[in-house]
Amino acid sequence: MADVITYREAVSEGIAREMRRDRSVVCLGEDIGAAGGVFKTTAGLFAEFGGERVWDTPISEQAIVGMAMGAAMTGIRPVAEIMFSDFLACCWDYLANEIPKMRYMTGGQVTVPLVVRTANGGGLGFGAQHSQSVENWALAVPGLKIVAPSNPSDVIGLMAAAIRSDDPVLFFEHKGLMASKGEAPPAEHLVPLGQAAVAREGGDVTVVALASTVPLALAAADRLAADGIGVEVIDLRCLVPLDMATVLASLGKTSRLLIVEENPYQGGWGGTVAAIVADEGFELLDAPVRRVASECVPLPFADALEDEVIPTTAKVIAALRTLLAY
Amino acid sequence: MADVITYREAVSEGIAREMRRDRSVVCLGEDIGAAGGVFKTTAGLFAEFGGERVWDTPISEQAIVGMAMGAAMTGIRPVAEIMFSDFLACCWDYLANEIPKMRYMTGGQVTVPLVVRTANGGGLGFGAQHSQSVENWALAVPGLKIVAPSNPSDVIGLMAAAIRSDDPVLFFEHKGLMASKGEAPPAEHLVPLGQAAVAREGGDVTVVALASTVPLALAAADRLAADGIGVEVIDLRCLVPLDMATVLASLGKTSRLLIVEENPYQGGWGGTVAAIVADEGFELLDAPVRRVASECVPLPFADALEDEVIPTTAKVIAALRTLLAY
Amino acid sequence: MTADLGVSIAPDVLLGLFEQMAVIRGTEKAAHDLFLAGLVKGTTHLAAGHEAVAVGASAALRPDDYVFATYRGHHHAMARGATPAECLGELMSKGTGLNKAKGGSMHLTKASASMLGSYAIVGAHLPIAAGAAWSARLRGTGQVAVAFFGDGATNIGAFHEALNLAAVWSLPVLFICENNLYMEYTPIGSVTAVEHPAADRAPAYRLPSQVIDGNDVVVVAQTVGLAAERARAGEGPTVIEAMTYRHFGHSRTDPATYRPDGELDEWLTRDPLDVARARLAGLGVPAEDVDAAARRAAATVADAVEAAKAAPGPDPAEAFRDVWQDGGAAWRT
Amino acid sequence: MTADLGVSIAPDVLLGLFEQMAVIRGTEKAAHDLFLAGLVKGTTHLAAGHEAVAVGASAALRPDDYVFATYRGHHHAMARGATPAECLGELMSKGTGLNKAKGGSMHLTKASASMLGSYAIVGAHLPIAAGAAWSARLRGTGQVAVAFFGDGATNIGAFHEALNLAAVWSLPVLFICENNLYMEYTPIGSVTAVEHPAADRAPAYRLPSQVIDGNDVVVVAQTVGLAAERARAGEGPTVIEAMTYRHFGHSRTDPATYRPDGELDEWLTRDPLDVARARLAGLGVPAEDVDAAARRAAATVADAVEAAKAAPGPDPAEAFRDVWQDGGAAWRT
Ligand SMILES: Cc1ncc(C[n+]2csc(CCOP(=O)(O)OP(=O)(O)O)c2C)c(N)n1
Ligand SMILES: Cc1ncc(C[n+]2csc(CCOP(=O)(O)OP(=O)(O)O)c2C)c(N)n1
Ligand SMILES: [Mg+2]
Ligand SMILES: [Mg+2]
Repeated sequence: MADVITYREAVSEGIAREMRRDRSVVCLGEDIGAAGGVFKTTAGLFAEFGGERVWDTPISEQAIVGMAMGAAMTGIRPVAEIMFSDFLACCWDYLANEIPKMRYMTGGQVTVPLVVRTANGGGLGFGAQHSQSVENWALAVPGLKIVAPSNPSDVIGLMAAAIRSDDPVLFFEHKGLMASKGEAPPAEHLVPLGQAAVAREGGDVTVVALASTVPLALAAADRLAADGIGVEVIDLRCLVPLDMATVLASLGKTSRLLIVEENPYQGGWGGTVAAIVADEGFELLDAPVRRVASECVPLPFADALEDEVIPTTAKVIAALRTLLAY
Repeated sequence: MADVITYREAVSEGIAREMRRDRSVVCLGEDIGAAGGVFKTTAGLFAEFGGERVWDTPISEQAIVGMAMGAAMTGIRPVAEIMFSDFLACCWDYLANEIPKMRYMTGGQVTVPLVVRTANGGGLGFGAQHSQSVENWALAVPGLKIVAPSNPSDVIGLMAAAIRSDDPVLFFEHKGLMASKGEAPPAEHLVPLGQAAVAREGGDVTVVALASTVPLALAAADRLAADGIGVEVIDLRCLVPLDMATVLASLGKTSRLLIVEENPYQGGWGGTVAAIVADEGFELLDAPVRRVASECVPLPFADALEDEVIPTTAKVIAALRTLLAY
Repeated sequence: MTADLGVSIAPDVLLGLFEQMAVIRGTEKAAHDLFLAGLVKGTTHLAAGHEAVAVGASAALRPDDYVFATYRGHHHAMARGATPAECLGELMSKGTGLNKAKGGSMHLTKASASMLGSYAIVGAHLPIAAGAAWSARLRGTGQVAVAFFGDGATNIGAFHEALNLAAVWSLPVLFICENNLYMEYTPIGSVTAVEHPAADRAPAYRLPSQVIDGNDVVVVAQTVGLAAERARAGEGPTVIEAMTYRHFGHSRTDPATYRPDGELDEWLTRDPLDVARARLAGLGVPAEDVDAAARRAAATVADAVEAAKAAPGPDPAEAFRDVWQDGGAAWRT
Repeated sequence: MTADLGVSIAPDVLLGLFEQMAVIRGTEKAAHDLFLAGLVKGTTHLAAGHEAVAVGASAALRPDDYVFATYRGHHHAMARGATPAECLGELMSKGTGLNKAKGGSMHLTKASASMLGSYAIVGAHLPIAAGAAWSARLRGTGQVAVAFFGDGATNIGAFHEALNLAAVWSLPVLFICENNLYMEYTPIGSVTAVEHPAADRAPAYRLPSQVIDGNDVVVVAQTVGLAAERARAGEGPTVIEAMTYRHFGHSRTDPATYRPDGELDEWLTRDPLDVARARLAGLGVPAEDVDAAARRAAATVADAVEAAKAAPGPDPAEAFRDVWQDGGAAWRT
């Protein structure tokens, strides 16, 4: 394998590593077979593993996720693709009502070890029904683990952890990051679920970010470093389990918090993080908790309008400057 | 009409008032006709308005809400019932992707004036798939107005506002409040969307509550009044529009905030409220922001277990005492 | 409807099926009474009248075949081996309940007997059952999966998606509709244009289908047996529509006033227990043997009621167990 | 497939339809070129090859009949009166765009012409169209609603729910499938057991259906006209499956390598424009009149490209308009 791979390649590589390890890992989804998926995130899997391990489905999101659930309950580890995360709405019953509750409702009799992977997020001009960041839908549902990697190495390490997890995992692959490159991790690379990464250290302010907003935060940190300001960037990696220990520890150092999330402000995960900080971290704070999130509108098509709506590096920088001036 | 009515009766009375005013108001849903609905919240409508205004549907949640949308786009004001709010997951595409985005995506060409009503919440031993508080799913989606009344008078006043609204409204009727009683409001009673009510005044601590947690908060306030503590209880009534002005004004007086919500802590609306307070209200706060929410587990069936999980008056009192002791 | 399919059932086997049905009937009646006595909370959907579908089908399946039922699923749980005491314990919120009092009446599950759950969202389990069938095929086990569902479930999207995909992939899954003529309070005929909401849709997926007498345990067993054989042979799914009737209302709060006069009485003349009795008589089984089985069933149920009543409530800590596979519920650090 | 249905179309009317199809074809080619030139962003799904379905159907409808299309909907928008300049303006993110550059290629909508939108979630608009038909019936307007959808949409739950309810309520709605043999990159035949994924499902709802030549604008117009008459007469929905083919790949990133050799060429011999030309010749319309129409169409498209290129970008404030009916986007105080 090359030393440097793209986020897109990391997805299929991450799946392939697990499929080689464990024959019970089986993929299903729309156009994921010979075509390699609409985002080419399953490229090569069909050629390597064949039609009994990589299944093309009809346009039937309920059947895709529902069947994955039934298979997961009976000895298979399915990796189901929902092409765009917006389409999770078409099978939401399985993700909200069935999969996350099965183990609990049966008093622990049944586990559902599956991964639902999906292309998430905006910035590509795909319009309001193909651009959403919908991790927050899942956050409102106890019983799902939620993963959203920001770089190729984490894609592979978290994919391994997700597929090996005996609990159901929603795995969000960000469309805007697909072409980004990073180091290819060694064999057996595994990133445990629920451990945030300190993507950059700094002493003046903490930025909590996820997936696409990690590069924005890092770019903003770079810019502020030129002014001698130390920005600590935390890449949450997962929303559940949520690594608040790392966030609160950083805040102990910086006393200032900015949360950067791509989803709309209303109902966003930043609210959950901010609420925990405003409670358990109250005494650490020297300034208001700030959030840069998307505006509370559907995502517009035109890129000029989309930029008005979603977080940008400029917005992160501006928010950091205001926060530091407090 | 009687001077005192139940919350359950208020639902059908609220709908009936609007159906009398406006012939374009039409109801559809499962078993809502002659049977009057599973919760009897449409009792009497079929008898008064007949089969051309009150339609029994098959078990087809997507068709129910999808058809309501198409009708709303073309001159009808549909009031669609989804029997239990958990089943919104079966038609989530319409509520997440279609209805809230239509007006925006078409550049204002099309409006969708509909109401989707549904029985929400737990406490009745209906188990994990019939007991959720799912307002938070909707909160993550810009473009929906979200109503959740706590008493019969508000049910009628908010129903009038919801049905007259040219924007789509999700109307959550709490199962646990159905049998509760209150004053019957006069004709033409209308409660505008987005105005919180100060359900009880007090100077020591602010409690923000919604629907089922309003009576819990009021009961806790009663108890603390005996100790000379003034608890201000704010009934949000709506999550969108969210009346933060009332919350922040109260906080200006009390400097202490407790949020009580029935949904799980993770991803709950309390996070959005807490985040706004931790930002815009930061200087008002004399103590950490606290939340009493449901535990982050599916709702268990047994009432003894359900009590462990959802907010109770005892939990609210305990949280208030800790907060006041800070 | 199909008549006898010529697969014979031995008299003693049939007597066993009769006793199983009697146990289920007795347990449903007990659940009803316990509800009225305030000892069962929440809601229940009793299956009295549907026993032959569950018992007949189970008799025709392998013990490791998977079964998926609806919120009206007590009969399926018991037919697959859940004891009346476990079921009543669950309904009565006892720590001894089948699901540790965390599921309730609508979610009875006995995974150790391959009874993989009762599902309270109409139609949701059809794709899940298809997934279990897919899994069986992937693992090469020869298992079959069976989804039982109501007539009302045939109009929801998941039904369509499951039947199509199961057909295209030729999965070993049986779709068994318990057509009891009603959804909650609305007749299925008023919301479906075809006469047989399940069977008449099968051709849309190029699937074979049969409409059968769901109150005759022998017919059910024979039909399901042949369909399971087909499925195991790789010939794909079958849709079976079993005509039956529920003796109680939809759920405990439903007096079922929407039924036309006489309809229940007419169906009571075809009570599955009486149909089985008649079959037993036809096979020469003495009435006293049948009565003895009925008495054994009654005793089983009475013991179960006592056991469930005597059982302790759930450990409060159970509320925080088993969200995750590690046994816990932690969602953050 | 049905042949000519004996409803005659006047030569000048047909020439008009030919010109409309030529305008659509030209606009689709322009969109393709503008994409390659980097002037169209995001994604587009071109309908070149499908023109006869849109134009034929529209010709058979009343101006106030409702039309609902998919993300592959440029042809429907234009057939219902959206101008090429408005459409290209939208694709090119211009303030003059049909949806003010807030919808994009997948959401073309012209409400003033009763073209009530293009929907990017497969199958979602079928219930919505049924709802518009229900509304027409409630208001007694005699309007019909038409949902156009792809072959791939026939396996999603919303299809099933919409057809059932529309049938049971006997709504004035037409379900018109544009069967172009493929979903994105996967042939429909590999995920559907019946030959005609729409038409062969109609009997499951007791609906009439027809499979027609979707490349013959006359056949489409005749078929849709008769079905619309039926619907207006209160006789309920019809399922029409129009066989056609897309000339480009699924979307701009798709080279369509999954198609067997020669398949495209074969379909190109049945290009809807050529089929219409042949029909016009048969009706005695001189070739020069047809060429003149083609030239007019080309000029219309060229003008539209220039107009769209020259148009200003959207007002940034537009991002915060029209979430709500009051024109704004405020969600809190
Ligand atoms: C998706 C969904 N919609 C509605 C309900 C409410 N509901 C529960 S049972 C029922 C009727 C089901 O009828 P049928 O499928 O015929 O089964 P039966 O109760 O007759 O056994 C309804 C509407 C539900 N549980 N799930
Ligand atoms: C619910 C849903 N699933 C998947 C997709 C992604 N998708 C877009 S177009 C398409 C293929 C649709 O095929 P078909 O219905 O035949 O229409 P065509 O593109 O051939 O016109 C798919 C899978 C989607 N938009 N919506
Ligand atoms: Mg039924
Ligand atoms: Mg197609």
